[in-house]
Amino acid sequence: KSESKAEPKSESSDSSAEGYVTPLVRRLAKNEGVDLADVKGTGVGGRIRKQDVVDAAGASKSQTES
Amino acid sequence: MADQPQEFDVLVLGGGSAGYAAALRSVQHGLTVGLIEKDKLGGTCLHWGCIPTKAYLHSAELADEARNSEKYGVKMNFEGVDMAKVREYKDGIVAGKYKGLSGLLKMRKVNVISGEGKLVSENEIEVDGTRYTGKNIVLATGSTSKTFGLPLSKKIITSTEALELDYTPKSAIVLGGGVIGCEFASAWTSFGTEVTIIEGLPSLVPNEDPSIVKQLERTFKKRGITFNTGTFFNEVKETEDGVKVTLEDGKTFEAEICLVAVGRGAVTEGFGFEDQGITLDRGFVITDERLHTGVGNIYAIGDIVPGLQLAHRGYQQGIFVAEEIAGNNPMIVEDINIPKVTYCEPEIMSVGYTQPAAEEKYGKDQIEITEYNLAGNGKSSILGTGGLIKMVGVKGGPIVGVHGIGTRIGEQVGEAQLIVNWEAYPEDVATLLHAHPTQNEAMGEAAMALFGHPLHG
Amino acid sequence: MADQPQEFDVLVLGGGSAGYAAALRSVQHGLTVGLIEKDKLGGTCLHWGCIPTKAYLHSAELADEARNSEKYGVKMNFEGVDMAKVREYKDGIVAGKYKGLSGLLKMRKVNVISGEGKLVSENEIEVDGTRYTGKNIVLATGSTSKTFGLPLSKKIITSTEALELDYTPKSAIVLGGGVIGCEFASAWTSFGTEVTIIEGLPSLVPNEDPSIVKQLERTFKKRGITFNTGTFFNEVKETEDGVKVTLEDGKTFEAEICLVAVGRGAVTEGFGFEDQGITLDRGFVITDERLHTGVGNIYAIGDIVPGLQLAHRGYQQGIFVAEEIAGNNPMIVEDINIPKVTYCEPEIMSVGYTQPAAEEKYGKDQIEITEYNLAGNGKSSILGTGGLIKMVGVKGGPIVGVHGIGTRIGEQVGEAQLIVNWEAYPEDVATLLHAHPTQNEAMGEAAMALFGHPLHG
Ligand SMILES: Cc1cc2nc3c(=O)[nH]c(=O)nc-3n(C[C@H](O)[C@H](O)[C@H](O)COP(=O)(O)OP(=O)(O)OC[C@H]3O[C@@H](n4cnc5c(N)ncnc54)[C@H](O)[C@@H]3O)c2cc1C
Ligand SMILES: Cc1cc2nc3c(=O)[nH]c(=O)nc-3n(C[C@H](O)[C@H](O)[C@H](O)COP(=O)(O)OP(=O)(O)OC[C@H]3O[C@@H](n4cnc5c(N)ncnc54)[C@H](O)[C@@H]3O)c2cc1C
Repeated sequence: KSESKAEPKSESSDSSAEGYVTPLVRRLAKNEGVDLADVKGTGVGGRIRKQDVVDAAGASKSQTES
Repeated sequence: MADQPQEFDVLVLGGGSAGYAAALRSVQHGLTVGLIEKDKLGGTCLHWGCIPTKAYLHSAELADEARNSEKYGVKMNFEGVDMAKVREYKDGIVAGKYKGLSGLLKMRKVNVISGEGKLVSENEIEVDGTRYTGKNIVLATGSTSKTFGLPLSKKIITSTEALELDYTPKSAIVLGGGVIGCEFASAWTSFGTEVTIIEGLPSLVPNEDPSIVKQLERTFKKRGITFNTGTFFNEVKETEDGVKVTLEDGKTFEAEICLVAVGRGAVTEGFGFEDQGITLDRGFVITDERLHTGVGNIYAIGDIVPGLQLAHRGYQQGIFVAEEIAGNNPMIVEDINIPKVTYCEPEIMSVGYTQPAAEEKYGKDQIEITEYNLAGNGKSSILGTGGLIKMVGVKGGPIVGVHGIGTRIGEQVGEAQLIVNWEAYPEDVATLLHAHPTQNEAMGEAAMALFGHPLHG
Repeated sequence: MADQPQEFDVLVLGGGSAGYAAALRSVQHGLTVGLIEKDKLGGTCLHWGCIPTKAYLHSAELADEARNSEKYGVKMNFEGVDMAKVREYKDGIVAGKYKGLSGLLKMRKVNVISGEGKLVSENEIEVDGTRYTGKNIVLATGSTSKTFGLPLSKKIITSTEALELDYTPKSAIVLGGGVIGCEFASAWTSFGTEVTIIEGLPSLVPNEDPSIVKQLERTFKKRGITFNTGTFFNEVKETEDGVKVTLEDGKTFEAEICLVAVGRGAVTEGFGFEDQGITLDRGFVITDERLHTGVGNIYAIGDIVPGLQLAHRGYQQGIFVAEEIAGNNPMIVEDINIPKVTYCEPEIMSVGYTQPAAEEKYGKDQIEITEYNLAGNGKSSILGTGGLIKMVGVKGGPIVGVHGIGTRIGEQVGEAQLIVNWEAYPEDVATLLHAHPTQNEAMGEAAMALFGHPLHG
């Protein structure tokens, strides 16, 4: 039996004050090169949702294009 | 066949899981499709693979439950298994699915072409003298049991013949302790056959995580299944009243019949593949990671492509190629991320890295694991099963492997698949309390333990 | 109890699912914990709820399988169910889990205090004359069957007594067609009892999605379960040889026994809650969304908090409060996102919004749904079950509800839970081909259909 004594990880706590993103959002952000710290969440309690990341990715793309 | 069209956007050779999935998805994108099949639509999986074996394994489960029902307060007299009847039940299931699939292909307007096809140019396949053209060609000719030249007979058989038996053999030797070997060994044991498995590699189900292997071997032993691992066989021959298997170390085993389940080879010979410049390696078709053969617009999918031989990998690849042809740039799902279930008793499920594989990839000190014992899981106790859920995580990172063993545990593979494919961290899962009392709860408990805060345990 | 400490960081009143989860998680954060229990650790769920009912339902499953085993080639003589033996089996399971839980609490150094506790100040609970202090107090006193003043007797019983029967009643009336009522109706039917369900609302399991309700009612009918919905009962009384139930419309029903399963009320009376300024509403403790009662450092969790009455919601809330006390700002999981399983035959699972609820929340034209019929699912055909998986999605957005019905379908709730809680879009799931042939595949098929590209179907 492995006694994993790891402290609660706060890997995602830098992403928003609310501190919770779903794995799907995190993975999407990684794939799109979006830094979650720069994303404003529109979900319940400021939670970052998929659409927020899609929008952020779109915005940065059109920025680099112009 | 007079008014059968002869030119298609997509021409698929082989109507098994992989081929028909490519066909169905292609028509969904408005492409015209020809699907060539020389035997029965549905291929190995439907007629001689996944579906019939799982029907047998369900009868096996019922027989086991009947034997043990007394302690659950259910009174009955178990009188044995009628193999001919089991076969009949299996045939009924297969017939129903076959009808459904044939109807579906017709309804979706896939042009089914009956006969054996031969690739005769970069965009043509010939069937019974007629040439069919495909702007894109998809090869999906599947696999068949390897026999290493063994003298197949009434007593030395492959899985295909095993599914047609109308009697319960008193004893059987199963050559090969992989998925197919273990599934038959399990079913036959439940039916009352005395089974011995011969596996050349050091353990049964050698691709699984070591903790799973240990648990399977322990439970198989308890079930009275004998196995000899670590030595390859040398000779198999019929005797007067059965079969005799001799191992490389001279040890011998005798039984009434012998099932040869030592792997499956690609069915690619004689169909003109190499003549058209396609690369074969030990019979398998070599493609790039997007399943293109490097020749014309020819793709290959399913069991003929080296890797996992699973029906849903065939679906996955069939759909992938259809999307690729439609120009949708589909996402590659690597074999490591494909869910696997072995339907023996106890069942095994897994997706992602085993502990040793993860240690090799990420470094031993970067990995953390947890094993949740099903003894702590209420529903498993109710079902009377032991077993475990094992999760393999990268420290401070995602869960990269989920493995399980126990009665009915195969159904947990869906959640496991999402966890691994969506790169979930232990806390992502651990914060979602799972429904009580399910076996599914054990997934939550394992994640909580990996997160450092087990609930029960 | 001389050297029992009397001051704790966390003092928990009630050792059921909610209370012991709060206790266990609190000690994991290094806090000292006192856990007060007047009866048995584990509470309703372990002794008179989840675990014993699921043991009965497993025996019921075995009895059904025994009756139908012939067509699977498994020969046996089914001789009936021995209720006393079923009870014995149930007792064994409960005893094992009880021992495990008691051992776990001891090992983790939770101070268990036996006796009935009464809240006597903002931070004190008195038990048998001794005052215990908690910097934080967690109320978790649970629930009990509502009886609306019905004359309980040997023949008019609640679930607690029903789990102690040592005979199989010939006939039974089940008052209430919710989860508990349907589970007992299902088990008893399998045991050979003739069952009639009386439900005042227009349908059985009225909280479920309409498609699920329809399928359940159809299957229950096929199983020979009678039900009368849409009219409340007026009177229940014993007769010479049984019970008689009269409805508001004058209709009467007679049977050997009557199970009262008309909901569960909070156990909060007489423990001083209101004296300390805690707000009760129809017996339930009112808290804010972070489960704080508004008084001192007093929290409430589990069945005494209005909402879903489920063991794992109790765990969830217990853990939440422990994390809150430890200052970890835990995430709220709303009731809508908690997985639910009803373990009757066929099983029901659900998480997230039903179609009507989603239509109300998002607007009718913003919702899309899919229903995948289990007739197309190989494993379900093998098991001999019909049913369906229904997914409710927001157009262009996430899947917000997943519902299922069918034999053994409860175990799919884990994947459903991840989908809904992680706000997956149909394509997130649809691109991951599910293991063949599992019931789990139906989840993948439903997602593919919702995405617009069904594979089989
Ligand atoms: C006993 C057994 C149990 C199994 N259990 C499972 C399981 O539980 N789960 C799972 O995922 N997988 C299982 N498999 C594996 C699964 O059956 C295969 O992975 C799957 O069938 C591969 O699909 P395919 O389309 O690549 O090939 P196939 O299913 O082999 O189909 C190939 C088709 O092509 C046709 N064909 C070949 N050559 C030609 C030609 N020249 N012209 C026309 N037609 C041609 C064949 O007749 C056949 O119908 C099992 C296999 C076996 C043998
Ligand atoms: C027949 C039945 C079947 C069920 N099936 C399921 C199921 O399958 N899945 C599911 O999730 N849920 C199920 N439930 C519901 C589940 O049992 C409850 O949701 C769960 O037990 C609630 O936990 P709790 O800790 O809030 O309360 P309880 O489990 O009721 O625990 C409260 C505890 O507090 C103690 N207590 C009360 N007052 C005091 C006091 N003053 N001093 C000291 N101790 C006190 C009690 O003795 C009790 O042990 C079922 C319930 C029933 C009745």
